[in-house]
Amino acid sequence: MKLELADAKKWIDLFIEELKENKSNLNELDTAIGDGDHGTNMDRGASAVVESFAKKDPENLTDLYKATAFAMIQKVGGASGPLYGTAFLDMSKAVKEENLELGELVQVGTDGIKRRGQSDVGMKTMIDVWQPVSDALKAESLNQSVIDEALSKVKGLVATKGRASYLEEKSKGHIDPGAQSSAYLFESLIKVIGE
Amino acid sequence: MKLELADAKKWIDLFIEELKENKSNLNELDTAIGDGDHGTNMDRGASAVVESFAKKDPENLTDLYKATAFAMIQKVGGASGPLYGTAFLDMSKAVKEENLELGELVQVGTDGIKRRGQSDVGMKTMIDVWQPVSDALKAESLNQSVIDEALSKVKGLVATKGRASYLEEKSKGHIDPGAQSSAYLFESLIKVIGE
Amino acid sequence: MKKIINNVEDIVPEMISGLVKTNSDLVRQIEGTTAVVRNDAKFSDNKQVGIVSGGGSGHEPLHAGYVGDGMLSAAVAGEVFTSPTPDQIYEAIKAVDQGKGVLLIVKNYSGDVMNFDMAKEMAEADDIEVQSIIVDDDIAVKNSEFTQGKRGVAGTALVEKIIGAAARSGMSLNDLKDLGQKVIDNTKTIGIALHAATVPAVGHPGFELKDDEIEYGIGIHNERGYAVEKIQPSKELAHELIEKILADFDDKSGNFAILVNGMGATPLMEQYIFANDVLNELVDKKIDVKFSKVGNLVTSLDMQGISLTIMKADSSWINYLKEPVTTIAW
Amino acid sequence: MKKIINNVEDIVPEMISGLVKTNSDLVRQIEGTTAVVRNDAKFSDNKQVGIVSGGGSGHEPLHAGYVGDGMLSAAVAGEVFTSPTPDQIYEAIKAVDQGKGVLLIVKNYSGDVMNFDMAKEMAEADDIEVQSIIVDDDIAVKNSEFTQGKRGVAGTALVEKIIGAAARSGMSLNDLKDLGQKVIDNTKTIGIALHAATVPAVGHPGFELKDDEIEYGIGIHNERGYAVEKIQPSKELAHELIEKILADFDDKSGNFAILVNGMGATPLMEQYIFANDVLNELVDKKIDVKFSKVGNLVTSLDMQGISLTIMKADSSWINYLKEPVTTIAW
Ligand SMILES: Nc1ncnc2c1ncn2[C@@H]1O[C@H](COP(=O)(O)OP(=O)(O)O)[C@@H](O)[C@H]1O
Ligand SMILES: Nc1ncnc2c1ncn2[C@@H]1O[C@H](COP(=O)(O)OP(=O)(O)O)[C@@H](O)[C@H]1O
Ligand SMILES: [Mg+2]
Ligand SMILES: [Mg+2]
Ligand SMILES: [Mg+2]
Ligand SMILES: [Mg+2]
Repeated sequence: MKLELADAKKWIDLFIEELKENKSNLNELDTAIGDGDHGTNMDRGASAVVESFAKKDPENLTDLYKATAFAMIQKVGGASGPLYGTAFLDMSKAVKEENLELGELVQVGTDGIKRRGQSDVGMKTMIDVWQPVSDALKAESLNQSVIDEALSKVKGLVATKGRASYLEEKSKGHIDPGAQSSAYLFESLIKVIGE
Repeated sequence: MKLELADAKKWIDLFIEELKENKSNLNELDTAIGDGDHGTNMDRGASAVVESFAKKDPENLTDLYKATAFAMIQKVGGASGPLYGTAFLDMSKAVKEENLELGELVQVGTDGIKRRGQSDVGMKTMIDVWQPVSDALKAESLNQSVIDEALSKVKGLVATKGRASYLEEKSKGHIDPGAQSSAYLFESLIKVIGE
Repeated sequence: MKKIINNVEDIVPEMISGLVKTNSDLVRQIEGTTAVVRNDAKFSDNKQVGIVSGGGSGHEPLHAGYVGDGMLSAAVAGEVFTSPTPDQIYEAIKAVDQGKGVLLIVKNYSGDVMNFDMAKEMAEADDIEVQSIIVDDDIAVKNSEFTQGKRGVAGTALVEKIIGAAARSGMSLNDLKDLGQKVIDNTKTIGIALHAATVPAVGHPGFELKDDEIEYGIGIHNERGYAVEKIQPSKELAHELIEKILADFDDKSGNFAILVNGMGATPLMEQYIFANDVLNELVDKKIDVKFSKVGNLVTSLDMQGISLTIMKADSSWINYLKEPVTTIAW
Repeated sequence: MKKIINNVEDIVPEMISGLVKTNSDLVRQIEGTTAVVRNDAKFSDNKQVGIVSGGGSGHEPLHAGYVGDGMLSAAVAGEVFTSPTPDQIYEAIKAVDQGKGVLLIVKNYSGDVMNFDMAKEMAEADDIEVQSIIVDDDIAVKNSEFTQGKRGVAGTALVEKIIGAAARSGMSLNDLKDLGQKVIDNTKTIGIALHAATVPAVGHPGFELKDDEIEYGIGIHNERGYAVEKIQPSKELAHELIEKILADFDDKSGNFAILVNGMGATPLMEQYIFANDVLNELVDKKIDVKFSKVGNLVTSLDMQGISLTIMKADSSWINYLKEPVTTIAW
């Protein structure tokens, strides 16, 4: 399946809402194994996306993902800004020629994160949500339990990238904040496309 | 009456003992209306006097008071170092020619403090013990109640010299630490000469 | 939490504004950013490789305090403990490029590395030659496949000093990058905390220590360290840190430089006492210290604590460290 | 109490030893004292009036951090919060006299005044010409017959800077004394505390403030101030202090200099935010600030707080303030 502009816009809008609602939750997760700002960072990005859309309504998918990317890149900072920013920027570039299948599209975003973060699955980062979601979308089988499972797997991992990695073994038993914000992203997607 | 060397030495020794015993008491008094170090300061001076006597036993009254003065000046610092130091230095100079009457001698010390501190009675300082003691000695009537009365008067005063003066009205109701250490000095004297 | 601030969201712009207003002869702010650039006369007189650093705020005087003749050309301030964004770094790169390229000095945190990387890509698209070095002097974290790698901490100030002096002397971009990497490889730091920092947006200390406890091996963002232990006399603390750091140097001959760094709320008095103990022990160990520096150079908000940096230094580095600079805070 | 120290009695000698060891190109210690004297080459090259300051320790970098070309010739450190003794001051006077006399810069505390006075008498007996000026910039204490007079606080650093620069330029002892008195008369400071300092020998903070309280008008030895109130945003704090200080200046035209001073445990971040608010309000009030300085210049151990100094300054004073110096900490 492919997302058309209206639905894609709805997806991002819902994500923004989730980020605003869960700011302190994400901060708490980041306090446990990071530096306590992931909620604040993503909230700043969310506000920037809203502002960007208000200034100029995206006219096509490229615009939509690009505006999202730029807002994240320019306002989030930290690790998550360039990571989400790169994911959406690469997705924006990918849909310039033709609208991709959702699974392909999210895989492009996932690959962008891997490239930017020099990281891969199993390192207890947002990738551990993005990759299984990409796979499920490609198999047209994305549902809540895919996300839940991904999160519970993440919880058991020892971090080897990002701030949480300094804690080594002690990072186990905590949900990675970037994985959680990514879970909000794809839960928003499910709300748009159904399970 | 006049003090001979042995008794004068006993006087200073007893004073030293009092200072060592009452270090934290003097610090407490100074914490209330000053900066909390009068006990530590006088204790440092006391140790210096002991050291000086150990190095060279004073051979006459001039030596005795001078050694006491130098130890105070060189080791106490703060306000009390120059004040006690000047008092004993002036007393040392005064007995160089002839041994003075005790009342005269202590008045010389008191005047030294007034000159050095540019202060006088009624300012809630050590002078409010030294002056009444000088007067009593001159009248051959020094006893514990002279000292007790002086201290209780001091308590009621508002400080206009020294650190306690920054507290203005709030300095009332506290014993001035320098007045208290001076009380120890003259209680030691009473132990030597009797009431 | 008691802090002298207005709104939490305005901390960084207000801080930068205060810094620039009180030092307008030295630095200026790039409009629309929290990047600070050299504003002194010598900047345009002496064309050199631009040196840009930056990172999350809360480590003052790092980095803006080190902008000036002989040190940084520009510094980019992110939110508290959060890397600045690429567009701000990009503006700083553009502002200091004098046709000889720009070197980025980046502390090893994923956010910093990625944001500076993106800025580098943006500047390269403008045909500006950009290189970067990653400072990772904190040996409390072991560099292994299991972590992000060692963190960049107080040693960063020494790297900025050496690179800044070398750049002023006319060294080329590539040589500066090589020099920077060599300096970083020979710079090792370890820190202790007596009390954690309070991030303004969080409102309480990052972790709790008992009234007689210290934490060994902390980072500059309230990252916890490798051990919590009873506080010891300064001599013993110095001994512990020296042993840990020297174990990491194979060759203990030659010249060394040290930095005793206060974490923000530790009085200079304690820093000098600690420095005295460090130097006494290094003399005993026949380590030849040719340069030493003491002060709040790389802080962590109001953290109470101290870090020790030891650098095995070429004699030219010692000279670079000693050269006078015109900055707010070196 | 958690402090990075060894024995409480050794704090001052160990601190001075650390400071001298890490800055041996700038300063040396006079044997048997805790006095620190210039050790740079220019000291013997340029004969000038010697400038000696000092006082109790715990205010670092004051005074030893300001010894160097263009500022102090020597600094004498007493025990924590306790005036140094006359013999130490006397040694410092002798060490810096170059035949042109010596000016003593003394903070207005009875101990300091008396000990410096005795040292002056000792030096005069050696035929050294000595004058002194008494800094009393703290307007939180009213100078009246009911007190010792105003205290000497953060403004002391500005006085030392101006007098040091003037002395370097060859000004005579008597002119320096006159200049110093004029500067002092035009320098006004007021400070606030968020948390009191802990004197090492005492072991607990000098007074307690609640988690939302600050104290206005504190001194630099834990002396309490004129009011305890709820903490306000930085803007309001700046407003309160500015109003108090400006009320003390009759003439608000001409040039001004300001100093925003951290009390020891207050991060630079907060100091710059506060400085930003101060300068914004002074612009609104059309006060023409020609020089500003921000930092931990005159501290009170680990006190958390800040002070504001405003000086109405002749234009020559502004130049003296801006002249470069070679000291550890200016
Ligand atoms: N190298 C990396 N690759 C992939 N994801 C990463 C990497 N580094 C960090 N992250 C993600 O970023 C999240 C942290 O984001 P955030 O707290 O906003 O930034 P910072 O760590 O700079 O404070 C982590 O939870 C993790 O999911
Ligand atoms: N100007 C003065 N004249 C007389 N006595 C004074 C004067 N200033 C201070 N004192 C005495 O000194 C005492 C304080 O001594 P101390 O605590 O040792 O010094 P400091 O005040 O420097 O800490 C006061 O209690 C008071 O008795
Ligand atoms: Mg984070
Ligand atoms: Mg006292
Ligand atoms: Mg962060
Ligand atoms: Mg004292």
